[in-house]
Amino acid sequence: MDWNTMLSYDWGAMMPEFIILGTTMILSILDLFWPKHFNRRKLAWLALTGIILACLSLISLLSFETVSILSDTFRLDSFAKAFKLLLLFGAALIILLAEGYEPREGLREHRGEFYYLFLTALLGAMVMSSSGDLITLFVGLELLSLSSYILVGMRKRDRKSNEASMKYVINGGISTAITLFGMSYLYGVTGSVNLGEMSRTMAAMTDGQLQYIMGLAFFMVFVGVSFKIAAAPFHMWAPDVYEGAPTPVAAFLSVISKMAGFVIILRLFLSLFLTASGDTFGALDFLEKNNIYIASLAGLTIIIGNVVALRQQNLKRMFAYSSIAHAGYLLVAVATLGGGYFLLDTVWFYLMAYVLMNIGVFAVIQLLSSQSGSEDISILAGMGRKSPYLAMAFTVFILSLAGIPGTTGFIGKLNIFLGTFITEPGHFVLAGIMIAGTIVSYVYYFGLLVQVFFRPVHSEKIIKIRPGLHIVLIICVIGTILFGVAPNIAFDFIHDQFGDFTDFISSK
Amino acid sequence: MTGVPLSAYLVLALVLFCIGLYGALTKRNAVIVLISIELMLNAANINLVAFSKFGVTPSITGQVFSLFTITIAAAEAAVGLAILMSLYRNRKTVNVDEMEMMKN
Amino acid sequence: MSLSGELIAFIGLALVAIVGGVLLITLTKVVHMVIALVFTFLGIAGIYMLLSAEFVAIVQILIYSGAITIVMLFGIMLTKHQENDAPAKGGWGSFSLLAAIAGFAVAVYLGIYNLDIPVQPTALHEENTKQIGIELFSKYVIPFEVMSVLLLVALVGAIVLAKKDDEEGDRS
Amino acid sequence: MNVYLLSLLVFSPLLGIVMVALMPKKEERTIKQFGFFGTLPPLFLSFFLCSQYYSGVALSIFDIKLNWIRFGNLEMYDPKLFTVDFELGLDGLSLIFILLTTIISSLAAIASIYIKKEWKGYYLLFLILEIGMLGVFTAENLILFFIFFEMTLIPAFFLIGRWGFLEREKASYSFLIYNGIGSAVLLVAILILFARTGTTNIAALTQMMTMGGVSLFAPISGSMKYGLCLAFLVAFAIKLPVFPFHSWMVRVHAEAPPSIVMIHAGVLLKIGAYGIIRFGMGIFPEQYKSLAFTIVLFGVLSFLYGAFLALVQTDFKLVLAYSSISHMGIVMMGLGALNEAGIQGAIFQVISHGLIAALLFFLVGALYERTGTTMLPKLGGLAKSMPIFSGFMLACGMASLGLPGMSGFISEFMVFLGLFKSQPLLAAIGVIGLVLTAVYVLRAVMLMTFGKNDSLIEKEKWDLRGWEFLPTLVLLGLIISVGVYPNLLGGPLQGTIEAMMLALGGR
Amino acid sequence: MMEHAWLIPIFPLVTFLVLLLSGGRLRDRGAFIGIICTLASFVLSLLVLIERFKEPTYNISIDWLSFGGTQLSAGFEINQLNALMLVVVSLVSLLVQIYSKGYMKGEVRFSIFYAYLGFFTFAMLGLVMAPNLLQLYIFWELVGVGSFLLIGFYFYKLEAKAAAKKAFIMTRIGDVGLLIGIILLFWETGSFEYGEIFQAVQSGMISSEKLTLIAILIFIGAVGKSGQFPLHTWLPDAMEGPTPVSALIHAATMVAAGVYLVAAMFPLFMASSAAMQVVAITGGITAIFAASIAMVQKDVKRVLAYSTISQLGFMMLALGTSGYVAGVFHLMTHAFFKALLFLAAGSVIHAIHTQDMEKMGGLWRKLNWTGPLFLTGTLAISGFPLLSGFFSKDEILMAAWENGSYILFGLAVVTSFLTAFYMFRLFFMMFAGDSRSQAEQVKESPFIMLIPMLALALLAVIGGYIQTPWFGTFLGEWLVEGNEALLGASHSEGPVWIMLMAVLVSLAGIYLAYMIYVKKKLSREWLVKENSEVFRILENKYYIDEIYHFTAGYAIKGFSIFLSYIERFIVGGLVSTVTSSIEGLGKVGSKLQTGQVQQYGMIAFLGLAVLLVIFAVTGGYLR
Repeated sequence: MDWNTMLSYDWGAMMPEFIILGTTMILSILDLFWPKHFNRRKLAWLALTGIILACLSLISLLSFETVSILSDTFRLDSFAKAFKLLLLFGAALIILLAEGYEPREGLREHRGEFYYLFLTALLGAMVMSSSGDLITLFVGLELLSLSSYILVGMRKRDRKSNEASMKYVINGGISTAITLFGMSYLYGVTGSVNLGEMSRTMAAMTDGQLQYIMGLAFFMVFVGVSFKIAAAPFHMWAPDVYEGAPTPVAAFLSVISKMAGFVIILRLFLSLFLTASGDTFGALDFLEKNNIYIASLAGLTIIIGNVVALRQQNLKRMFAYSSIAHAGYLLVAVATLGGGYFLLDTVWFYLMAYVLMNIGVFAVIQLLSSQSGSEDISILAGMGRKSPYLAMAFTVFILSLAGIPGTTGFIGKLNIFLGTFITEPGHFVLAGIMIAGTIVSYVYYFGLLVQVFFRPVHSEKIIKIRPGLHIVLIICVIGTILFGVAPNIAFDFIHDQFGDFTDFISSK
Repeated sequence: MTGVPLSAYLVLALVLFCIGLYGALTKRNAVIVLISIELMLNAANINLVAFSKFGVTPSITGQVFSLFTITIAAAEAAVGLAILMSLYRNRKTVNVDEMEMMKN
Repeated sequence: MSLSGELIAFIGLALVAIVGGVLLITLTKVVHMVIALVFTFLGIAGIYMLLSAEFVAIVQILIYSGAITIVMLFGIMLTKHQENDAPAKGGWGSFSLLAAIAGFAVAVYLGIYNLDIPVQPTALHEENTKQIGIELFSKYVIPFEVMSVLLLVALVGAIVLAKKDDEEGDRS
Repeated sequence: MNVYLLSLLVFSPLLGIVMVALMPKKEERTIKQFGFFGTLPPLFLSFFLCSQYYSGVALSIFDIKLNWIRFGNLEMYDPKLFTVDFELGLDGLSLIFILLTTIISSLAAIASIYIKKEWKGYYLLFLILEIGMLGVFTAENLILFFIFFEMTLIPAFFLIGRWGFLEREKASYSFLIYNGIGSAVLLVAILILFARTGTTNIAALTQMMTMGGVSLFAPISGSMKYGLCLAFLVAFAIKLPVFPFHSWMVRVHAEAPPSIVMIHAGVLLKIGAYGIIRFGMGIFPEQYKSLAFTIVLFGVLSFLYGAFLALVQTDFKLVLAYSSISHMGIVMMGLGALNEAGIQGAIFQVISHGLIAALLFFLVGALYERTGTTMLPKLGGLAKSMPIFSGFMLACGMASLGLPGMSGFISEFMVFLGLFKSQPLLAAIGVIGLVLTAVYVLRAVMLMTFGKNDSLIEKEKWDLRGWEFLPTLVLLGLIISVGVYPNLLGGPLQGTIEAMMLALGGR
Repeated sequence: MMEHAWLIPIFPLVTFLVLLLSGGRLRDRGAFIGIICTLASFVLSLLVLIERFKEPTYNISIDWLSFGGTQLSAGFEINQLNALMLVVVSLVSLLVQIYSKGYMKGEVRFSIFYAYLGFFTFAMLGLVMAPNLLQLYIFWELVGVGSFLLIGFYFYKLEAKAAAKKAFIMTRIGDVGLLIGIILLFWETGSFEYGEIFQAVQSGMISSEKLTLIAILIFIGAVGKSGQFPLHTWLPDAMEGPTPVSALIHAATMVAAGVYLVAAMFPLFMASSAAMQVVAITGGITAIFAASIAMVQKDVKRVLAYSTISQLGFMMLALGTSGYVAGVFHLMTHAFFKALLFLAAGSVIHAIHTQDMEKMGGLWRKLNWTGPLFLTGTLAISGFPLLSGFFSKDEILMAAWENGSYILFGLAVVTSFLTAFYMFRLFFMMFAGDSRSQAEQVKESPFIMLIPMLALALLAVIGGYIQTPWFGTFLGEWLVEGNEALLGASHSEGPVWIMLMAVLVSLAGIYLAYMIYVKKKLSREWLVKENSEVFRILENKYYIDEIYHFTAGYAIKGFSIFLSYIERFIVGGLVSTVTSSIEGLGKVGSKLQTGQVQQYGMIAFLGLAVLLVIFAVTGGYLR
């Protein structure tokens, strides 16, 4: 392979990644050389600019045909475009959160790193979402993981932060090992790491033993990745880590990291296991045959997330459990494969809704906890009277998380339900668990609203909102309501731009 | 040529994986936990390399993959240790089971 | 299965690796555990040799037996560890762990113990390093570059986290 | 103009919302006035619609249909597949319910004068609630219905939990959870229908379910139809509420502010009946028919259970709460009678109970405002100190126990008329409740108004006065006019009921 | 004139509304409005009656309630029976209102009282005019409310409160029976209209079992309203209301509604002999039962109340033995003399402020007008020859005899003996002998109270002459005109000895009372001592109230309490079980979250292992 072949690839398709990478470099150099007294908060705006530029370049790439570089180690298909868009959008919001982040003991001199580690993590997620190759996928995943391990431990003097980071790294290491172990088997039974090739080999596979190993690999990869999305059985780190992590990082974990997890799940499952034959006769698809496992894990995730959240007094822990539950809802869509018609757009829409509402919630939490130094739910008390607009925004997010009509959360859930019912036999049990979980979630979600509106004021301090947070809140509120009332804006966009994601697997 | 069969390598990898896992989940010292995780990654590497020779379609890819893995493992070990340092500085312990400030 | 030289080598190396692993679990002194693991890593490197992966074997020795072990030893020294790692707590927890591991192992073992993929002649051992280099710099440029970012991240992270904060002045 | 009239009606409280929202918090008087004025546009619009109806205009000209949401990417099969339109429509049944809503909302807005704090938030939520209620009764498809249905839930939760009595939070929680369960069941049923048929339009679904439509994906089997019908029934039985799903409603009645209970008992509970008629009976007539006995059974159970429990309550609000359960039992009985008399009686009962309960709770509000208690043992002899109040209370009690000449009688009579035709045995058991109703109503009302009282400190000028006469007289007037000339109400219903009966296969 | 008959009930309604809306400001002037309006009603009723003599039945109706294809209508009808009733009701009401002007003087809520009277009169007139059963039922209930309001007029008195409630609920029980009857009848005949119902009945469309059931259900309504056994207990208690109310409601109008109902539905009853039996037997039992209680009561009004019950029983007995005319006739005469009795008793109470007979006596000299008026009433009710009661009672006895129900006939005879006895016991204890009253000044009632009594006395005397064996049976002929087949003979024929025996029996009763209470030939104490058991039972009204209280009352209350336990523990328990189990699940979940990072990994791995094992076992890949 010579230079010309190298140049023959359409590297323009990687523009967003390059922009993010470049921004990271610029940030790290600036951080290194700028005088110490220089307020590094400004770097956040630079990072934001980078993300926005990346976003714009991605939008300009939307009309591109599917691009594949270097035998699929990078591919820009509709799936990648769609999810990268979300990743960038979410990351932009989180950078704004991070801009306004002022923990009690301060980030001190590490604010610069704080910002560009977000970018590297984002880069990892982006690489992951547009890779058609196990190695790239794995490297991207690890880039994301390593960045987030560090981010979680950023508040060095905070013992909770240390502990969270340690827990995160240990669990993350185990999950990586399990995933990798699974991947090694996948490589073994297919002899390739290119998803397209693997898919073809697996579809043609009729040997029972190889299929069995493939199944083992499937479960290992799935359980390993369930760490990323914080789903059962690998969900337990989430509450501790969220609690210890800086709030923007917790938001990042619950939104971007989770999204990346779903990206990898969808990439792997849809390209490999959807077409792989599920038995030696090739009569059933592998996923079709084994979706009961995912379904039970999804159900378990929903139950655990919602039920344990009932007992939480710490806001971040509560939203950790809530995010577990939401991962469960999304897994329902994965398990049922959206009934065949509602998978990718459903997951995409739900993740978008989740970005909006969850980041909004974390913005409020960050605001309040940095004011009061506590993360107990009682800091919400009396917000309704003290700062009604903030309270209203919070209410919108909570209602959306609870899936109340008029918000994006509702439309997202509705989509998932459609997928569970459309086939015969419908996944009624799973849908039942999901709906029951939703009702249980009312209890704690509305418990927060009870604090906000019914309880006497917690502290009379006026809440000062930084402009960054202002923007986040406004975007999230508008988005949550807009896509709840007129979801077709999003649906039409995704259908017009990406159709049915038909270019998912390289046809080579 | 009747060499060592693929399954032998795979079983070895499995055994090492299990040992690593056991170590990671039972050892109290965080350093050992981290190193056990390395062992687990190593086990996966054995799989990759073995499949690269004896797989369905033998190729060098498995070895390349394992190289990536080794690098990542090293990076992870470094980061893990760094985290352990900052934890140790605040808590004066490296015991995993003493990390229970946050629970329930 | 005749007792070929390859097999003997395999058995020997595998034994070294497994014994190292077992020692990791059974030894009580932390330093000893790490040393035991060095043997495992070396054993694994030998296995790589058997699998015609010389380059990987060398890397394994350099990175695992060398770098990582040293880093770990430094870690142990720096954290003024308790000499002994207390034995694992018994009881229900460890029982279920053993059961889980046993279940996992059996399930996987069932899949692989008689895995019989027809052996195809390979040329992996010929210019192994070159093959890897070609593969790496043609096909896997992107992950390779991403890997560089990853290493950068690890570097920055290690510095940020492990650095002592008290010396505020010597920020570079 | 006509096309947008309904949307205008449904969203007209927004005007009030904006006005109230723009007012500074401190302007108590203005906020209260604006809050009340906010309920007037829908009131006038509904009167206008009503006058249009009575002048012979077909209600269907008011229907509106706009493209709204398209789920999935299935255009290649059928462009209408999995679309949810914004469609509002009107028929005689919904017209009546809309009138009920607007009237009671306006009166409850007046009664909200008793609210002591945070008027701004109160009126904002109040008006949102009204939008929800109006939407529920005009929605032409299930998703839209559900959206509006939930839209009533959230404001009501806050209104109960913020402005209620002592145990308000608990009450608001049980309101939320029970209704949450109800709406969850409802949602599941709606979505199964949607997923299997690709539409949620009520008319289209009715067509498909009764005539046997084509299913693109997976068919809806007979037993699933039963399940769906049952799900609708359960969902709305919780809302209604029917024994044994009633305990939330007791708490709400006891703890919510009286003005909100006026809305709640007056309109919100009625959504349950509306839903059963529209969806249970409307979409699944076959299945509904075979479930009729169960429906009546639960109706009778509620009727008697509520009556018996009302007999031993010491809090007047609880008496009213159980009486509501009892009266909703009558609705179920009527709906299960499967004949014109029963169904029309049930609808009458819905309206009548709406009016009566609203009036009763208005009086409760007035009473609490003056005495600070609604405990029966602490009350008594009010006929002396508050003769007018007592008079109204007595009249209202009489209306509640089904005194002829008042709306309650017509409905009870028709329900039993219908029920004796179809389920004479259950009807015969049910009539015991008529006596019990008299017993508990008289007990409660007489404990309050008759006798002497030593524990209450009576003040000068305690009796109802000024503006308080407006809601009382309007409501009592409506109760009596429906009672004296029921065809007033019966007229608009004929079309709907005829259609229902046709689906149910005649008498 | 008849087309304007709808105005008859409207006038009293106007009274009600005007007085209620004026809110007591009119005070005594309220009486004038009441009286004038009722007078208008009365005059109109009289005109209607007169016109009705010449013209046929008048009927008009409008659509009232439609459902499905059915149209229910509202309207009014003027036939012989209700034309007569209109006059009786409006007359008695008018007289009572005039009387009340004096009796209620000084009452604070004077005009409210008139408002209530107006409402009651309206309801009663409406009831009488109803052309169909539904409308009848509507006014039937309204009558109940009117009586409820009037009985509970002294709302601050606990007894009045209890009595009002009791009256309403006991009659309600009957009403429910009536309602069911009406509904069943509707489904059988497809109509509520009398005419159509009777046609259907005659055509034999309805099976006899159904017919009997319906008739009995309707009769239950009558039982409730007319205070027949076993739903009679409210009536004596209802005496807690002001005395004019007792005269109006519990003598002439409301209690007569039950009889009116049976009379109005007579063709239906005729079609079912079993139902007739039931009516007659209930009537007979009630008659003797109430009479026996009346013998020992000490409260003037209670004696009169039981006497009313007894007389109503008489009427029922008459109707049950096909004595349509006899029943209606007695209804009319009873209205007059019982109203008279009540008003006179009220006059006495007004004078000496007590209702206890033991505290009266010797009033004959002091109350120069009231005494003779009371005596007139007493004689009339006792069946003293040539007074109105004599004729109507005679007619009843004849009817019973003619019908061949000799046992009932015997009962009736005994009852008329008892009637004469207890009425004269009452009279003698009040007016004869020495004064036992503490009241110093016993003043005769004002003129305005005497006028109505005089009018009633006149009617009580002459009222019987419209239907006598000697001077023609004008009433009967008119009543059954055109409907002979339906209603039976206009006059009951019987042996002459019956009339003689009736006279003898009542005279015997009077004599016995005279001997005991005036001459004291028979010591009362001795009587009581000899029959102490019997006396105790009678004094306690056969313990019916207690039985009800301990059975139905306790049963309902007990069941309610039982249900409230169910509510709390089963319904509530179910909910709390669900919630607590969810919370418990949460607790377990958060317990598992020990903070031990290795445990997290272990659980994850455990999950993986479980998945793999299940997959290995059930996957079916390995053979």
